[in-house]
Amino acid sequence: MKTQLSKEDLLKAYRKMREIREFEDRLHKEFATGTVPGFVHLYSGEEAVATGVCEHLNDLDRIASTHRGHGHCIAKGVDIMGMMAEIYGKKTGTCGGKGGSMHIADLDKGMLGANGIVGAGPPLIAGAALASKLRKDGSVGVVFFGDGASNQGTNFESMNMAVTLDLPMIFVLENNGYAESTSPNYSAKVGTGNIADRARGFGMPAVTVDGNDFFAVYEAAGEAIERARKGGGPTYIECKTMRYFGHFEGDAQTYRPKNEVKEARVNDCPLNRFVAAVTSEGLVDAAELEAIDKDVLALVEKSVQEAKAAPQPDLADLMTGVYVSY
Amino acid sequence: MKTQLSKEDLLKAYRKMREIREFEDRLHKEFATGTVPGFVHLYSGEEAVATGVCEHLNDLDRIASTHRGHGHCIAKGVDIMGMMAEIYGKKTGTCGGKGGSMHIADLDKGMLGANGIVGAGPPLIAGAALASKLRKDGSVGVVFFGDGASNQGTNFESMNMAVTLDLPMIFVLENNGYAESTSPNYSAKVGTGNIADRARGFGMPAVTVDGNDFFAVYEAAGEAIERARKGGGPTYIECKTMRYFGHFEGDAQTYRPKNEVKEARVNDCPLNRFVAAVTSEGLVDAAELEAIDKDVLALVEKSVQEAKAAPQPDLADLMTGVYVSY
Amino acid sequence: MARKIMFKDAINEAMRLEMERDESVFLIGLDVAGGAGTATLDKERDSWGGVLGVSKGLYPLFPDRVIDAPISESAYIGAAVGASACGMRAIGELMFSDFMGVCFDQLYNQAAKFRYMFGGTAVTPVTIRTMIGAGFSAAAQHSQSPYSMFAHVPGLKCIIPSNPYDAKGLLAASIQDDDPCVFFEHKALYTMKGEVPEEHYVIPLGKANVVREGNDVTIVALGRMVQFAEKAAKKLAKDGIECTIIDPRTISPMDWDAIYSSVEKTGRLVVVDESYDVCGVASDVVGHVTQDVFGALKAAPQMVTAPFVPTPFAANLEAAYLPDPAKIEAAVRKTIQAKCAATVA
Amino acid sequence: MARKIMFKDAINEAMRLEMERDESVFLIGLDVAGGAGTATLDKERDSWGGVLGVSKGLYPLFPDRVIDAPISESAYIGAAVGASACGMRAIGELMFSDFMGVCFDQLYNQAAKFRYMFGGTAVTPVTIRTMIGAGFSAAAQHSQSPYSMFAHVPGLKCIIPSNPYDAKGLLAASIQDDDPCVFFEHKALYTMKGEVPEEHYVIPLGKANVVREGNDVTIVALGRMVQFAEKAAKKLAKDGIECTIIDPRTISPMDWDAIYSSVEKTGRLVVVDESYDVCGVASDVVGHVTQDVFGALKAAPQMVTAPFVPTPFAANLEAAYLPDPAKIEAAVRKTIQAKCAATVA
Ligand SMILES: Cc1ncc(C[n+]2csc(CCOP(=O)(O)OP(=O)(O)O)c2C)c(N)n1
Ligand SMILES: Cc1ncc(C[n+]2csc(CCOP(=O)(O)OP(=O)(O)O)c2C)c(N)n1
Ligand SMILES: [Mg+2]
Ligand SMILES: [Mg+2]
Repeated sequence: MKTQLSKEDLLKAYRKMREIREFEDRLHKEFATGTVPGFVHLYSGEEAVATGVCEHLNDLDRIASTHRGHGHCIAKGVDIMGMMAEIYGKKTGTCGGKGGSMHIADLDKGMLGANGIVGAGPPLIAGAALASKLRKDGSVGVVFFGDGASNQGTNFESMNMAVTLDLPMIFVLENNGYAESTSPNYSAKVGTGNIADRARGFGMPAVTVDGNDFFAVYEAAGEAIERARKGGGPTYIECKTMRYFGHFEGDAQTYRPKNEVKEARVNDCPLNRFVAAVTSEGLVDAAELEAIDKDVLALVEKSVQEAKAAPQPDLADLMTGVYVSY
Repeated sequence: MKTQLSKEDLLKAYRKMREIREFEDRLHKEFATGTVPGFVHLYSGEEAVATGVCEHLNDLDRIASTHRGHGHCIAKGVDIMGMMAEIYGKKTGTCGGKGGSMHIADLDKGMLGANGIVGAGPPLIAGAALASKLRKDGSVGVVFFGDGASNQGTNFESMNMAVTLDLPMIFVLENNGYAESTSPNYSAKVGTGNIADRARGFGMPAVTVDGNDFFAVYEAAGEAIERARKGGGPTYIECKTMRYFGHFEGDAQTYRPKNEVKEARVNDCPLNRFVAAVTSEGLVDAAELEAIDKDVLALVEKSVQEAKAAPQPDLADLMTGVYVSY
Repeated sequence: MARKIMFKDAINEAMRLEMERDESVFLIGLDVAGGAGTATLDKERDSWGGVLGVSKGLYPLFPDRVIDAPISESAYIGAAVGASACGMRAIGELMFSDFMGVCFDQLYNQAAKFRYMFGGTAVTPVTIRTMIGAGFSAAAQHSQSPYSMFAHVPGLKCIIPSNPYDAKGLLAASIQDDDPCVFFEHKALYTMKGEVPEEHYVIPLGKANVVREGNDVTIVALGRMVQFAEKAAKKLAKDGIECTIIDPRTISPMDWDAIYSSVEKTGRLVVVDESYDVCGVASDVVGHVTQDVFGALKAAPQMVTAPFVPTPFAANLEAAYLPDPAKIEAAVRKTIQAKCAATVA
Repeated sequence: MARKIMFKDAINEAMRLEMERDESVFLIGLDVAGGAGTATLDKERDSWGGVLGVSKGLYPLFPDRVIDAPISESAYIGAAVGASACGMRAIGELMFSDFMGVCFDQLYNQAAKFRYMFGGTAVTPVTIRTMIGAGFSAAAQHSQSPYSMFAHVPGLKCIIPSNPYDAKGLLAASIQDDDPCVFFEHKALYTMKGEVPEEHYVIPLGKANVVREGNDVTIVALGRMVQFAEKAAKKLAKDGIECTIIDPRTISPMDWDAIYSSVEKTGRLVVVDESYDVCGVASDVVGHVTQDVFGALKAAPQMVTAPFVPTPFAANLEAAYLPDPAKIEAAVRKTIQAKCAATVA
């Protein structure tokens, strides 16, 4: 699979993953200083999932995201400057400061929104996929959701309906081992430990992959998306991964083994694994990757500076954008 | 299995099934005369399911039912006179005439109510089962629901939660081939045709049985209920059966093959099959069953006469029974 | 004289015309074609056409765009929302509005809020059609009119037609409207006949209909209650009491101008709503009128609503539960007899 | 002087005392113990104790009765209802009231209606605890106060405490109450400190608290708005304008006696609610006061509410969105300055 990707593709994928990591790690630091408002859920550690899937998508393809949405946004091509400004609640933000971290959306990019309601995405993407099917435009819908969200009724209903209506829809389960403080070992006792088992019961192909391996995700997603584009219906992809920070910023993470993240950062980091894979096979030069790192660092730095300096929304904005007429 | 049942048990089970059949067939006739108010959904044809399950239950065990609830009520021991009066909207009805066909309940009998909301029962019975578990009283909860209801999010959520919390709960799916006019071949494309497959995906034992065979249902239910009583958690039982009348009274059933019911009544009637099984093996005398038929006919006749003659609720009842205080 | 058709046929016609005019319009719901997965549903013939036959005949015309859903309201109502956020104009049929409780999130947190949360960029032209109303011995879970809960949500529009003509024009307007619309159909009106032009037309959302004009009392009545108000008004007219009847047609947005200017003329107000007064449309209208045109009021406004109890099953209780012309008449008389005891500060 | 503790600790204490007193009381919700299925949750130690730590420490005391649920609100809120219909007294925690849309049916069609539908036989003593309120930059889906939708439902009781003392006493009363209660906790009040006796006590549901007495204007304020009203009242008192502040504490049932008798004294009314006026508590109170004690009104009542838009994220917009003491003060002054233009019929 690796070798099916051009060097350009590899560099592009790496850049996305680095952007996500840098964006989130920086927000973590900024949050600690007390300048970032609201509830912030970071995606660090899960980069291979969003990127491995979204590298197959174009702007006509739709995704729906979650409370932990920054990674999906970046992977789907939402502007980083706008995102950072949005998270700071500024007029220059993607949503003019009215949405914040949990509601970043960019419909032109096919990004139907982060979402504050666990399990809200699957029905919405079923709708996006139904629209594709009716228009016969070959686009697909992808919904990202967590192990916790996998227990929400909306999710099950949408799985069944996607099969029933033969929708071009992909369910991407980000099993990061926790829903807030609760483990899927408790909340989704499927027996095998693979939540994807449930999807097969609904009559849909389902796989479980190493979500920290960009190439594994890329391959599974590619197959599913191709099938969906050709009218082959929905697929469920479970990606086993890990979040590096707390559920939200400020979470003391008392429910976690002490060294879990530390060890994962060393042994199982999706970016490190990507770097090792592509450099060991000589597909990409380490120096090129480092250049990207530098670029991204500068970009994120700039986004924070500009976000901080940007103006707040006008007070008149309070009363606009409710209906099309006001 | 048959032989594990005493003659007394067999006669009791038969009486229940006959009561259900007679009650429903009579309502069908009465409805046609225009004297029965509201939406009425009849259970004729599905008698072996409610009876095969409820013969294992006592008043401490709880069941939740559906819009098609008369059979479950009778099987669980709700008074037939009160039920008929309720369906006629009379003061002497089980609910004083305030509930009607879709809301018959008798909490003392462990009957948590018919329900107008498809899929409302599973969470409620999960609660009943949780109560049993906390009290350690050895009781179980049983939820009946249809093939259509099997697609409701509440149902899936409850299946998962029953596994998670190890609840003494039994899911009884009455797959009668239609949800209003929609077939489960369309709305629940599980592949094998057995909706019970989904339950296994959730990590729960699941079986599919011939729902027109009292003994098959009785056996599967017995096993599941015994396991649940012993702390072995939930089970899913799919019963393939058929409804003999329309979705509701007044349904022209344009979606049904012409002879479907006619043939089933001849070849696959749960009562006929029961009679054949017990008489051919000489367990029960045909005459004893006929005596029951006569009894039941008289009982149902009486229930209709009394229901018709009974007074309407007092107008003052309009404002009572909302809260405990009024 | 124009053709007379039933309320439900007017709704059917509005859907048909919109689907003809605009390829992005589709209908999804339970049994809206009917018979899916059975031998009888072919592309020439639907079966049920919805539980009460409202969409009958549409499936053969638009076999791809009349879609039966599994009983999974969150999924299919949410899909109607999602598809509409992606350029379609979905009509989602929530059979009975009583079922809102299994799918409300997709309407009140998703459809209603997209535009605002996303900084004014989203357009979600979804229409939800759903039945309301008591009077059929359908008891507590199939007789409700929970529109005030929807009206409480900024971002949704709420439409309540009271006759066949309005039903057709308002539904067309809802489907064409770029905001999420919830269209409440009173099941007791389905067989009401009225004049309905065959051609396409729209009735603008947010404009009340003044059904009758009179100088003594303003009656604001919703949906089926409009007929009852008319009966009461006719009776009162015999005693020389002349009522204005306002049918708001949409309760969100509410046409306050029409209501306020009428109350400014009559000084008296009766609101008739078959739902509850508690946090409902009746107290909403009285509350806003009082805040905004207090000086015009000559007497205490009156609310004629269902009492604060679930809908009972028994026919006699249900009749007592519902507002009726006699109750409306009594409320009007009360506003006329009352002397304003307000003292000037 | 009595012990001062925080609002959230008062809630924790009420739950603990009820669980000690009554074996049938249990708590079910998301992460209410916290850490389920992880290595860290043992019977001696919970992890989170709820998303904001409100139930911290209860799991070690009652390991069988503090139950973490999967993220399946319909299932576990429904289970709280079902268990309560079977002799338990469940406390179901719906983390944010904003999430009502995924499980509302189990409350409004099930818990609320059992007793009536079943002819007065059912008893369903379930209590749902849930967070409300804006002010945390939590945006449109985590800042709502949708209690008027619950208040619209006969069969539910709705409780909104405004201080730690009331929180403890009202929650105890809710748990002991035999009807389904929905208990709305304003997240901005969680860290508010106040005097709370250590012993068990209850505050009866349905009784308003008169927070302050004054002869000029009646202010009805809910939850967090009570503090804001007090600030405004203090300011106004300096100008000789004396306000009565009524905290209804429960909005269903509403203590109309307390409100009506105050308005009969003052003749002026301001209602402060951080939710919407449209079909909300504010218009409900104004509507009912006007219908029932119209003669006492000396001026147009005023509503101070959020504008009819979703809760915005940006801090400056959110501040502008919320009612505040200045807006309350202005509304009070408006009722004072207004001359009653009502003419006697
Ligand atoms: C309907 C609903 N219920 C509960 C919550 C609160 N909540 C937000 S995120 C979360 C955990 C989600 O876990 P998971 O789906 O595994 O996603 P992760 O946070 O691990 O990415 C919960 C319970 C919510 N936002 N919406
Ligand atoms: C939430 C909800 N959605 C839809 C309905 C309307 N409805 C009532 S019964 C029914 C079909 C149920 O089919 P199934 O579960 O197979 O039960 P059956 O009627 O076959 O016994 C439908 C759609 C409802 N009552 N509640
Ligand atoms: Mg997770
Ligand atoms: Mg069925």
